[in-house]
Amino acid sequence: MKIILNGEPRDVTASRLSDLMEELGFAGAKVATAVNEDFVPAGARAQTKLAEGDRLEVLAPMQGG
Amino acid sequence: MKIILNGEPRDVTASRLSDLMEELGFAGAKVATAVNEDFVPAGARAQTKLAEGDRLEVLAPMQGG
Amino acid sequence: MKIILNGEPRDVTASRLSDLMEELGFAGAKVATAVNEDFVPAGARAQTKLAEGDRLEVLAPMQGG
Amino acid sequence: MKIILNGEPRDVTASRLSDLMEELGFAGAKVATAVNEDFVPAGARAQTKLAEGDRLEVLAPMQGG
Amino acid sequence: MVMRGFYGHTLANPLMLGTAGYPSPAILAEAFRASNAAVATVSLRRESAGGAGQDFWAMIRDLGIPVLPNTAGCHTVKEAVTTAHMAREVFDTPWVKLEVIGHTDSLQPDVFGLVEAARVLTEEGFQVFPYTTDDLIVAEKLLTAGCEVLMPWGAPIGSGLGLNNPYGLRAMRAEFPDVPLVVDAGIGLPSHAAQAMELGFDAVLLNTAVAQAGDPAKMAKAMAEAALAGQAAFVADPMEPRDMAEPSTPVIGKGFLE
Amino acid sequence: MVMRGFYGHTLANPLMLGTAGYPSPAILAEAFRASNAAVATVSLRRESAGGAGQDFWAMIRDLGIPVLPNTAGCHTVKEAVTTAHMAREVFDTPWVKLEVIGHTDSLQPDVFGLVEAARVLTEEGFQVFPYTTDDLIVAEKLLTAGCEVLMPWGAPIGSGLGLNNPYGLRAMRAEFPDVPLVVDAGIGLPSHAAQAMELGFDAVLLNTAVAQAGDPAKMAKAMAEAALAGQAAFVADPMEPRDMAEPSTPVIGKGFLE
Amino acid sequence: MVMRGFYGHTLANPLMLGTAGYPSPAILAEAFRASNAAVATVSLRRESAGGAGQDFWAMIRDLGIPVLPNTAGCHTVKEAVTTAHMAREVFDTPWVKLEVIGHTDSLQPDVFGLVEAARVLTEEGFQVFPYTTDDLIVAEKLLTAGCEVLMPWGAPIGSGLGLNNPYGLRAMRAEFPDVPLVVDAGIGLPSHAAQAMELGFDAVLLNTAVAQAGDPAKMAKAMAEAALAGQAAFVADPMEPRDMAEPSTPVIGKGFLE
Amino acid sequence: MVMRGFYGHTLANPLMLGTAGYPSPAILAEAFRASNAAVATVSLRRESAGGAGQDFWAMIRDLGIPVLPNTAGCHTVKEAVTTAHMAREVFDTPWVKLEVIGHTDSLQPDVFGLVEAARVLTEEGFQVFPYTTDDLIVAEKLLTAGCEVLMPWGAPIGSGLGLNNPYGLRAMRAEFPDVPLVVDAGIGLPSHAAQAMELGFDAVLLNTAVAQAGDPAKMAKAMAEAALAGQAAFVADPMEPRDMAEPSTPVIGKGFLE
Repeated sequence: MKIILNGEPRDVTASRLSDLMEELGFAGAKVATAVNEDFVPAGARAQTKLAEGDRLEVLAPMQGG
Repeated sequence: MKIILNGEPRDVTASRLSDLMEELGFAGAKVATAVNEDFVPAGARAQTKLAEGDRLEVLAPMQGG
Repeated sequence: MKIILNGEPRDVTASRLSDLMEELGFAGAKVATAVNEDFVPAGARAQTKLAEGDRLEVLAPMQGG
Repeated sequence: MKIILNGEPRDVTASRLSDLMEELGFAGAKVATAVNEDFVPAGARAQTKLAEGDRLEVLAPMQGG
Repeated sequence: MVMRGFYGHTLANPLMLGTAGYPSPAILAEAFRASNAAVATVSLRRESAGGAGQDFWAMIRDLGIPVLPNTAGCHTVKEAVTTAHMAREVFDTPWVKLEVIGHTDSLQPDVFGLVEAARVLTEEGFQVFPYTTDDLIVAEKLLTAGCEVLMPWGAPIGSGLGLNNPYGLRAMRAEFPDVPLVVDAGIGLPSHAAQAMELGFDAVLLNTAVAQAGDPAKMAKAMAEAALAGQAAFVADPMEPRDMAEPSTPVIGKGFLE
Repeated sequence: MVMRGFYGHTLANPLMLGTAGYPSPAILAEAFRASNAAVATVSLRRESAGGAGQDFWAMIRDLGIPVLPNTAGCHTVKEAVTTAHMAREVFDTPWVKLEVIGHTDSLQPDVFGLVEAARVLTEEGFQVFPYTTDDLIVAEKLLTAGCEVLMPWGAPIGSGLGLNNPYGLRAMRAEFPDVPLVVDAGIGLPSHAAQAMELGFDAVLLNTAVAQAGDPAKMAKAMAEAALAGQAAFVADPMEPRDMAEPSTPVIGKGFLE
Repeated sequence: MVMRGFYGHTLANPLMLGTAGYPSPAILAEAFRASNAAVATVSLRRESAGGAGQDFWAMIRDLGIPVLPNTAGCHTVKEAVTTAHMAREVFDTPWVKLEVIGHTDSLQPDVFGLVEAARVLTEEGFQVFPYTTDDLIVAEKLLTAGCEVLMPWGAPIGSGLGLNNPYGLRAMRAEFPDVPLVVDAGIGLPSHAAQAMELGFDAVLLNTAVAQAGDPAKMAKAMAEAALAGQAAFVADPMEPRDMAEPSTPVIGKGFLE
Repeated sequence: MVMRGFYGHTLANPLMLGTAGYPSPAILAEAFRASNAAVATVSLRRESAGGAGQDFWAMIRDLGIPVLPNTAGCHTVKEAVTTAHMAREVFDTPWVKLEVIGHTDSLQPDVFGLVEAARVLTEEGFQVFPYTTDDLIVAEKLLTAGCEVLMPWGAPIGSGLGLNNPYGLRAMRAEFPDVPLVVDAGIGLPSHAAQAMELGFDAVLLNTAVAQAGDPAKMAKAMAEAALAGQAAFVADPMEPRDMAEPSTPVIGKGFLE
């Protein structure tokens, strides 16, 4: 299905967020996730299913002032 | 009855605000009135009755920055 | 003879400063004169003779801060 | 004889500055001397004689900004 | 030059003058005449038995200029709103200098209460002159609330310190090119008033510096003239300051005399 | 207020205005009329064949105000003295704005040459207006040399930076209470002119800020008004600035409405 | 000296340093080592395929100091709150430098959104470091909302202008004697950092002035030393400035030599 | 970085510290140890019967750093020259901090006497450290007279006002890129010392701000660290201040969360 990953359209297979993170290569990465602008804690990824067109944000540590 | 006029206790006779203003010597004065912290327009003074202990503010033009 | 007028070489005929001022078209002009860096008052121009190579400054009122 | 030592009148015996310094208890002290407002180097004290009323300054290291 | 109107009213000159703390009513009146101030700020206070307020009002009315009633000393929205209503009835004007004081010492405005009170009063038909800070976001909210004028402080009321943060005032001018801006509070000297106008402000509002001067009338006039001078300078397009000096007398043509 | 005379001459107003660098003679004349400047500074330059200086002089003469010839660009005592003599003959005045420039970039005065030239010129009957710094010892020597006026710079000529060291100027005012003091150079805005006068100075001398403004006449007028305003404020005895704010509207008698 | 704790944490030194805009990660690390900064501010950004964020994190973790995640660029309460939650999970800290930006150019905080977001986050167990202005009423509301630290700006982020309004910061220090105060943003030079600490502040937070210096590590160290020096001066009870001079070398005992 | 030598001597650090007005000799010594000051200024005064000067000297000698004798309080060339000679004999150094005071209140140097005394002393083999103003022409004459160091005041001695005219000091630095420059007098806080060094100066000389602090040793150390920080910042090539703010956290890659 098609989702929006960090603002870019993306074809993905997995619908469960935890699987999707694997699929996207973020397994074990130091990142936080939000689906449709709501924070999804790491512990809740397994119970979180994405649907066509959902917006997924995967954020990582970056420089800041 | 006893009311509070501009912060000071005061014995008054009239209960209707318009009469009270007369009694207090404010007839025709350039003043605005508030009863129990609510503004009472001049036009509404005739329909406004005060009760024992009511707080009446009679404010007039004064210097300001 | 050759003199230096306001920094420029100049061929002139008259040697007496008063005559020279005539010759240079400064007659009656609101100007002050200096010869070889010394002030020559208007009243002294008649007695002042210039020699070959002398430096004559003719200064007039100009804008200033 | 009477001299002025550092601004104060003082009765002294010795007239040679080197002896006078001894007499005044400045022998070997870290001080510089001036007689009548002129600097007298340490080396010249032996040849320097003071007369009645001379002004002797004996200056030592002191705090400064 | 853009003459920015104050709710459609064009100021006769860029000085708004307070009426508090003068040595005498006569001197107050003299200060207003001397300065030709465009607006007089006033307040409401408890009327005395003697009717002191009535005499004061007669004197102010004789000044023949628009009055701008304030809500000085109000610390809550309700108090400020009620005071504004009473002032509108007494002074018969939709104008109100809205003060919602948040800090008793510095008399710094409570920008939260200020925006809320501005919204309420605007809805009730008032024309609000908010006494605010140089906060651009607060300013934006005041405009959204319906204010068509902004009056940031220069320094705390009565301090006479001048413009504590010219940078912030300059930023405000740049951000709101179409909004009439008034430096309200802090001005202690004519040079402060001139500086505010040189920044492109539309007026200055002051009181203490005039009322407490040795000669209030003379100071009032000086403030008005300085404000006008600063305004004229802004319009006249001043030179850019230069870090390196330049001769103002052209050296070309200088005589050789050494 | 003490009106300090300039060699017995009382200024019509506290503005001395330069005549250099205006867009046109017409605009120059307009600037003088608009500002009612009390003095016009001028210089001497090499006369052209066309007699440009004659036209300039006619225009200046028509201003009908005292002229103050300068020795701008002179770097030595001899040059300055000779220039002063030529100026006295041409302009028929004992006044001279004495400049002995020590630094080509900043046009900072050479205070050594300045004092010497001031001494020479005073002995020769000139009335010297020395362009100097805020150095109190130099000032003392200039007075001893016979100067009866001091003109310290506010900032480098043509910089428009204002008063770089108000402390020094304030100290100068305090040190020489009876000497007419003029801030000469550096003033870029009316607020600068007002500030100088608020310090108790007797006049300001400026040129570039007016000549290079988009509207020189408007700026000239603004400078004059600001200088007058600053002067009036000084006379009116301003309030003392306060570190802690105070309400200017009396809180006593405030209604209880919450 | 009162050592005010930051949510129970005592800073190793009064410098909080940002991690943005360095020429290279190596130089960033060097700047932190050189300055011994007590805290590193960080942010969250979209992770790239390459996992740039992972490398960045490894480098920051190696600094071995507490990280303070910010909500930079957030313009709404919801956005800031969500970002804070994500940051807490990633960085495993209750600390958050709360930025709710109200103005895109000046990056001035939206004090309305800021207070609301601070309330929400405090209730959710965060320890909020609010990036705010010097507004005392806003400060009061932030404290009421549960903040135990205040971080007023000195000047706009990235401007390097220093302290635009020292008066306001001084008033803030006086008003909240027990609250840890940090000047966040605007500091461009060590003298600015020292000045902030001389006012009695508890720390400075800066980034651009270090990251964009020619030698970031050297500048970082200079900032830390200046902050410490300013702090020490505040503790050492500085002399009162005097309007008049006083000889430091005693006059008494001076020899008579003329 | 150019390390400009002081007559061939390189300072261990950019702080010269005075020895006057400390609560006790012990505290003085502690202040020097704590600050690691590179130079100690001293004077000559009339020796007492008790030999107070001998004890003072023993204590100073133990500091183990170069001493810079001053001619404090001298108002004439002769007095200053004689004092210098006596100091050279006592302290056994060619160095002399040359003060020729022209004004008793401000302790402003008499630049005329200063240049003359500098010429005389240089010819007699002294290495002169002239206490001067920021006058560029005086500076030029001092260099011509043989001085290889210049020490302009920041503000009057003992005032603690800081740098009254940073513009003048900056111009001095630009004018004499190869001459070691020291801000002498006026410094009251570490931020002042840092600012002087940020301008590119080579050292600061101070006394009162340390001696009269509640904790002189702590203040002395703070001054030294601030001076070093300012020096480092100058070398590190600071960012240019910007009038408009910029984000220090890159917005690119920011998550979309609203």
